[in-house]
Amino acid sequence: MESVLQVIFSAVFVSTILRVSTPLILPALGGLIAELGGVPNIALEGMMLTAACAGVLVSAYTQSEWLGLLAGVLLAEIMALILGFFHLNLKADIILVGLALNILASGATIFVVYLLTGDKGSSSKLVSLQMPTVDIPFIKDIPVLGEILSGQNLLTYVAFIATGLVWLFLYRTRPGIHVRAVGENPDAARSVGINVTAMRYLALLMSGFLAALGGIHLSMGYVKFFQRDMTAGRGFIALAAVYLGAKHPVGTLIAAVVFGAADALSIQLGNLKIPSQLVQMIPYVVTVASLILYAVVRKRQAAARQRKFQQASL
Amino acid sequence: MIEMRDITKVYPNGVRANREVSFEIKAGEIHALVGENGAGKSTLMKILYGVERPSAGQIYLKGKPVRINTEHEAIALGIGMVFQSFMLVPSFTIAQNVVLGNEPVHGALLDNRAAINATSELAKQYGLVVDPSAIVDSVPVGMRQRVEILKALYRGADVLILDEPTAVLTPQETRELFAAIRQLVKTGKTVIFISHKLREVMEISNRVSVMRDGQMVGTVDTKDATETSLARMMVGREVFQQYDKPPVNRGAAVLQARDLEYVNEAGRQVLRGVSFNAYAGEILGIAGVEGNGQTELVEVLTGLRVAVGGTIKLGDSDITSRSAREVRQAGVAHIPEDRLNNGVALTASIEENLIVDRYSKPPFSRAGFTSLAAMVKNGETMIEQYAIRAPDGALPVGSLSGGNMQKVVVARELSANPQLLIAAQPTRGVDIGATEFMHQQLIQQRTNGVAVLLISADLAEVMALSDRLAVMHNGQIVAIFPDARGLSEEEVGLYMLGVQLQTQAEIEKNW
Amino acid sequence: MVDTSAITLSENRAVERARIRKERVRSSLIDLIVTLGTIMIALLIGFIVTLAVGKEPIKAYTALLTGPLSQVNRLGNWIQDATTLILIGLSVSIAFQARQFNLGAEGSLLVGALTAAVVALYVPLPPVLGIVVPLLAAMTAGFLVALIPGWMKAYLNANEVVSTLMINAIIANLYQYLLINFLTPEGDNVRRSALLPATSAFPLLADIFNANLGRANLAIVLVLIAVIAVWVLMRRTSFGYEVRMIGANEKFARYGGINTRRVIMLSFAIGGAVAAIGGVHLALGVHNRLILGISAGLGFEGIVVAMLARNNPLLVPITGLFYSYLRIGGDIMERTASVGAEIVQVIQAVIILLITAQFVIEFVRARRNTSGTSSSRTAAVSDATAVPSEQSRRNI
Amino acid sequence: GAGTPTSAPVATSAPAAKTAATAAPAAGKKLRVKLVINGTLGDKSFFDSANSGLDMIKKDLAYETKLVELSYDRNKWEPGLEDAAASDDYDALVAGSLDMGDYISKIAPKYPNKKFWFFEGDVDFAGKLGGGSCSNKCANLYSMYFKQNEGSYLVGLATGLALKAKALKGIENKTKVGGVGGMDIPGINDFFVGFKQGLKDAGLNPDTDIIIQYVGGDNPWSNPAKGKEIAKSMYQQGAGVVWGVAGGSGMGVFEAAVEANSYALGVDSDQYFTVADPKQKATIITSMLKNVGAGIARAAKLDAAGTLKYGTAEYLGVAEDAVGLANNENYTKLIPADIQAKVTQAAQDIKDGKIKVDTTLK
Ligand SMILES: Nc1ncnc2c1ncn2[C@@H]1O[C@H](COP(=O)(O)OP(=O)(O)OP(=O)(O)O)[C@@H](O)[C@H]1O
Ligand SMILES: Nc1ncnc2c1ncn2[C@@H]1O[C@H](COP(=O)(O)OP(=O)(O)OP(=O)(O)O)[C@@H](O)[C@H]1O
Ligand SMILES: [Mg+2]
Ligand SMILES: [Mg+2]
Repeated sequence: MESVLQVIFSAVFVSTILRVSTPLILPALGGLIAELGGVPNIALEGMMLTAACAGVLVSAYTQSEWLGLLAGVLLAEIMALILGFFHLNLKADIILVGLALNILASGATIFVVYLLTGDKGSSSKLVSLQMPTVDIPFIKDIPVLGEILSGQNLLTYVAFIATGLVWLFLYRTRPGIHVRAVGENPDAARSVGINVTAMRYLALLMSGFLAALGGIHLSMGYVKFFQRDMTAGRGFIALAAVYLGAKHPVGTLIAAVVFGAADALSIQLGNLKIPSQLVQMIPYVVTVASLILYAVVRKRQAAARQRKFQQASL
Repeated sequence: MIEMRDITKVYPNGVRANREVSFEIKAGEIHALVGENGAGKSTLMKILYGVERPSAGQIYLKGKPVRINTEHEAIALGIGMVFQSFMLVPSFTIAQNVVLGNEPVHGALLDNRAAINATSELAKQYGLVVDPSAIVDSVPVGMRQRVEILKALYRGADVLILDEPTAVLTPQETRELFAAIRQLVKTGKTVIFISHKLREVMEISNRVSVMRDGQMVGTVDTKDATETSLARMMVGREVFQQYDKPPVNRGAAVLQARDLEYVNEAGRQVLRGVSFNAYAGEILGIAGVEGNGQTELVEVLTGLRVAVGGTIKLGDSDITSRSAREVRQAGVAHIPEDRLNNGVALTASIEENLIVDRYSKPPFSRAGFTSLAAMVKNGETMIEQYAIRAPDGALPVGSLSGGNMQKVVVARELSANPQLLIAAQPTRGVDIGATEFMHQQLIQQRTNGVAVLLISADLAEVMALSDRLAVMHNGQIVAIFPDARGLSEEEVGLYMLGVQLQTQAEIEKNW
Repeated sequence: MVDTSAITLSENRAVERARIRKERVRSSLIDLIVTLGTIMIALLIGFIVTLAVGKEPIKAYTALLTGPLSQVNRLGNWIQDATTLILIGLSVSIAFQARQFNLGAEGSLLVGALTAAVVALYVPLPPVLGIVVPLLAAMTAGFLVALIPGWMKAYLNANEVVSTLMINAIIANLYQYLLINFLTPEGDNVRRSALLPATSAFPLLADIFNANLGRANLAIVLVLIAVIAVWVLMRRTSFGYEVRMIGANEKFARYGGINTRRVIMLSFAIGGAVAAIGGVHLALGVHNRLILGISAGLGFEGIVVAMLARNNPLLVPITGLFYSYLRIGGDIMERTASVGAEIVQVIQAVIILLITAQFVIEFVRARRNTSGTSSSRTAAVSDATAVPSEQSRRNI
Repeated sequence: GAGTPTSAPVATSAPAAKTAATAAPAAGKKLRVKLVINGTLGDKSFFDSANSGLDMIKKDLAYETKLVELSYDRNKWEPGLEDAAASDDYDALVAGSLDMGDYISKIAPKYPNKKFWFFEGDVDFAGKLGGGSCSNKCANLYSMYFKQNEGSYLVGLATGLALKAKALKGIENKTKVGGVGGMDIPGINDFFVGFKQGLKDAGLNPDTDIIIQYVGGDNPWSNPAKGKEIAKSMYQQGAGVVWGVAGGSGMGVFEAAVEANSYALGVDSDQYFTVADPKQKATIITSMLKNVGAGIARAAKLDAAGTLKYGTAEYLGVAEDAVGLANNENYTKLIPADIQAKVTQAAQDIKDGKIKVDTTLK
């Protein structure tokens, strides 16, 4: 008990949160870009899973973590293209296509692992690699801060840097602002010569890229092998983080970290007599409550505008 | 400068929106394009702007044949267009909207400062006052309009197409817009100006082209035309068509609207103390430029929106804030202005569409269970009675032509045997034959003792049908004429524009 | 003159109508053929994938295609699986008809199982009532739980995909929490509830037919009732009309006086009640107790079933049986040839992709239209169908 | 066989079944043995170990063997077992685990001419469940338990002594030991009871020096990420050695051990040999061998000799060599010889009944 509390209030716990949040932040940013582009990406989960699997397999066979990363990204991008093709070109409903891709990813990854290793559950017969951890010079020697900030997996740093880059992309670059325009008012975008379909493909591809990084972190950072369905709903939590974060990169980052902290906490609280199920529920309850709160506040604001008029006219 | 020759456009649904239309624009002129709803004006302009591809015909720019396949190509050729409905991204700033698609960059990043500077410079140059760093969502309609024009100018448009820019503007805003247009022409731009308001056309344009029914009727110099002559060209016959109406037999006040106020979600006040009565056996016309609160008035009256203030009485019962169903059950029928979005469900069958207001009542429903037989029979009857050209009531409404879709709506609403019939833009986009039919039905209803409220942007229509005529401007009733006969269009027009107002007493006298 | 024209008009109409009726039969026939074709293509892709395994692909595929019928117990297994799937498919089809992407069936199913089992365990009940009371309790619970996302969508305009997924996760955790901490009997080495009283167990088909039909049970009667009830609800009641009109055009429904918010909310809730029956089947029929992981993603499988049936309640049993056949066949393939469930997942995904895209159907239609005369009409109709779906997509 | 529906009478009289089961195995007849696992191979413990028993049977008795994997979806387990039992391609069916106990109790009586060998789960011999469960007193079913508490005791003793002696390189200053369980259930706690007793006998304080935590959740046996996270937290709390008793989730413990430069223990099979990564191998001091495979092979041999006790459950422990401690090259390298000797002596004491190990089962 005491030792648990010590851990919770330690620098190490903060670094745990960063680690646990990484595979939520990255796909959440991906989900954000797609959402803002008007193409909600339900297939984040499947893209993560596929990338996680491809990364492990390729890194095991080539003994290069970078080739593993590349393979994971490529496969997730292929899924993004399929999603785009079916939705944007064949006019299929994007939610249903997303669900189908998730089913496909779950089945296909197990199948491929089985084909290659004979095991259905996991890739534990293979020796796969990990993305490198990074020791930041100077900072790593600072007592508390060093423990938190240094020695994390490369992709953890990438996740935080990516938040800034995604913000920069969405608000400060031409393609980014076009993606947002296309998501908000496709007709307006089209009328000034923006190629709506191309921008939506771009949004999906970026979404796939970030989801892939999240998946790679799971199987080549967090742990070092692939396990069937190892994403365990993280893609959907990431999606929730997008809405909870008010569809803004920083908000999304914060929401993802909150989810990560709840998860990390549930691991630590497992030692106390608080049932893990109740702790694991926290992020979902927070999401539902926030959805309700957000809607109520907006309604209030609209009503207030009308009331303000009434008072003014009296 | 630009010549469109023998343009034909057939939409995928078979509508021939343009038929061998030829149209020529001279550099530096203000060229007005007029015609009834659905005449094909917007289609022709969309072809010029690359939004739609012509089925046949050729466009020439400075004598050279060009193909304009996308907006992008049109922009490159110096053509800009401001659409009938705004094409802005609400959460972006004005400057961002202006430069959208062609943003100034500094390296790989956007240069917001440059965007703001460019916007203010353009704004200053043409006298189009905007606040470049304001969010579009929070600025008034007039400013949005200016943003649209700035957008086109920013792209280097030499030819600017304005599709009904004044429909949503107040007179002041319109005046400002006209000043800006004149400024534009002074700097060498060419403007194509689409409007239903002939007065505006006369005021601003050098030449006028008139379209009717997908064809170009002709082009005249404005100085040689009058509003009446243009109107005749537009409609193809004498404008004031007289219907044989039996004399009014006015009954009790069926509808009493008092001091209705409405503020939309954006916080804009759309209705300002609207009061009037509708009487049994009488057609009350409401004339007005679109966007002056008519849409909201109808929706408030029919229970689709809740008034912020005021009361609505139907007979003796108060129906303020009642739901759409309760209002209907109280005896109000409603022909909506936006037929496609509100009046029908395209994928549902004709039969199903015909019972949306009565499906829960016998004989269509008993104890919650619906009767297919009753629905089919009702469909049959309606198809016969209202001469809906449909072979089978089980067909989806989406397979009908616009006029027949409208007949489905009219059949449903009239057969509800209402006390009050609210008809909003009942003949918009409907062919002459169906229009005639619609008009006769309205008169029939009125003669049978129904109170009819007719809202139309088509001045000829309201004036021909109404017994009493009210005029709406800027969310207010600015005039009520006890007898619509003998009024001239000019007279009514002055009220529509808000140039002239009746006193409160005059209006109340005619409630 | 008036008379003759009237006669010819109505004669013409009769002829025209006959033509159209024939056309419609043909068109639905084509739909059917195309759907079957889509399934064939998906199966073919699955076969190619199986071939890639190399190890006895023919045997594996034979197991997939004929497995469920090869032994009585497998037949029973198929019936049992289809029972749940059909119920979930029906549940999903209701909100889908209102164009609501309600993914909450999974949660309602868990709540249904939980409620039914708790009532059966703690309320002593005589035979028959031992089933009826837990069933009604479960349906009520499923209804209430689904009311939440329904209310959030209808009145707060909160995205239903997110809310239903989140609520599913909450329920899954709650289910586990209650099962582990309160329902597992002292001293049981497995985390599961006590066995339910015999009065609360659906009679097994195995006992009735004296054949080894495994866990298939009389809950199949509930399926029959539910199919008819949902069909009647959707096609023969005012509520069904309201749901369908909202699905066709929500603005139109509002304009017509339908209380769209209430109906949307109820469409979620009624779906929840139906999904709860699926949970009752699992708790009272299949396992006779609560176990961990009782649902295993059935909610999502129900979406596929409903979609394949184009949300038509009468087609749901057919697509449910078909889809379940594939699932059970996949299990058998897995057991006999070591490839299975995951291949079936791949086939499922391919089927959904092909069917959502509908490009085959459009393609066939387009070809017919260019040769036929009714091109503008059908084009207009398909234009029309494109409108609401675009709208519904924006809502998400 | 496909196409031949097996219709087995549901209710058979118990005596008839008994004679059938005991009479059937004519000595020397080559049986067809089918193993049904309610998971998949590759867990590097329970199921892989059972599968190795199948290999032994094939090798030693030249029986025909067959494996059926039911995967981890619980809804497939009962029908899968039923299906395996219903197809007439076997003489003896092997299955195990707590979850399958009820199912096998129900199914065995339906096939009185077949033999069922069951491990590590509660068979309803008394027929308490009703509905035909063990209606023949399961007279054709043999059940075995493994006294994992005894093996766990040895592992705990070895670990504790080594820790006290500061014999393990790199963790000389660590005083604690962790245990990651799949779920908080008696079957898993039986491991930890023995483990704790061994640690206590080595001089550790069972109240302060031993941290036990469970993976739990939807997927307690195949959630390696969570297993790893828990192990990491234990190492941070001062544990030098962590033991994962959580199926596939335990794989995460080895990774955590590598990252913490500390040690881990294996379970069920000798995981020093089943783990592929050399760095991870090096962390595994020893494994608690629960030799399910050997137990199955033993049952086959006893059956062949006609001495297998059908209709009862047997408890196999150190005395039967069914459980124990993995004595491999890494163990001998990491553990000083004197400690090794003490552990060997303890094993002998258990066999002789001089040491009694607590249990949570029964
Ligand atoms: N995208 C489209 N698909 C099919 N038909 C269309 C489409 N756009 C317009 N139409 C039809 O083409 C005809 C001409 O429409 P258009 O918009 O050009 O008229 P307009 O003269 O601009 O009318 P208004 O004054 O109402 O704006 C109408 O019958 C309209 O219904
Ligand atoms: N789908 C609906 N079904 C039934 N009544 C509705 C529906 N939508 C709105 N209403 C009712 O119509 C009235 C006004 O609707 P309107 O759309 O103007 O409201 P709103 O302010 O946009 O909606 P909200 O309540 O979400 O802010 C309100 O009384 C509202 O409750
Ligand atoms: Mg127009
Ligand atoms: Mg209007």
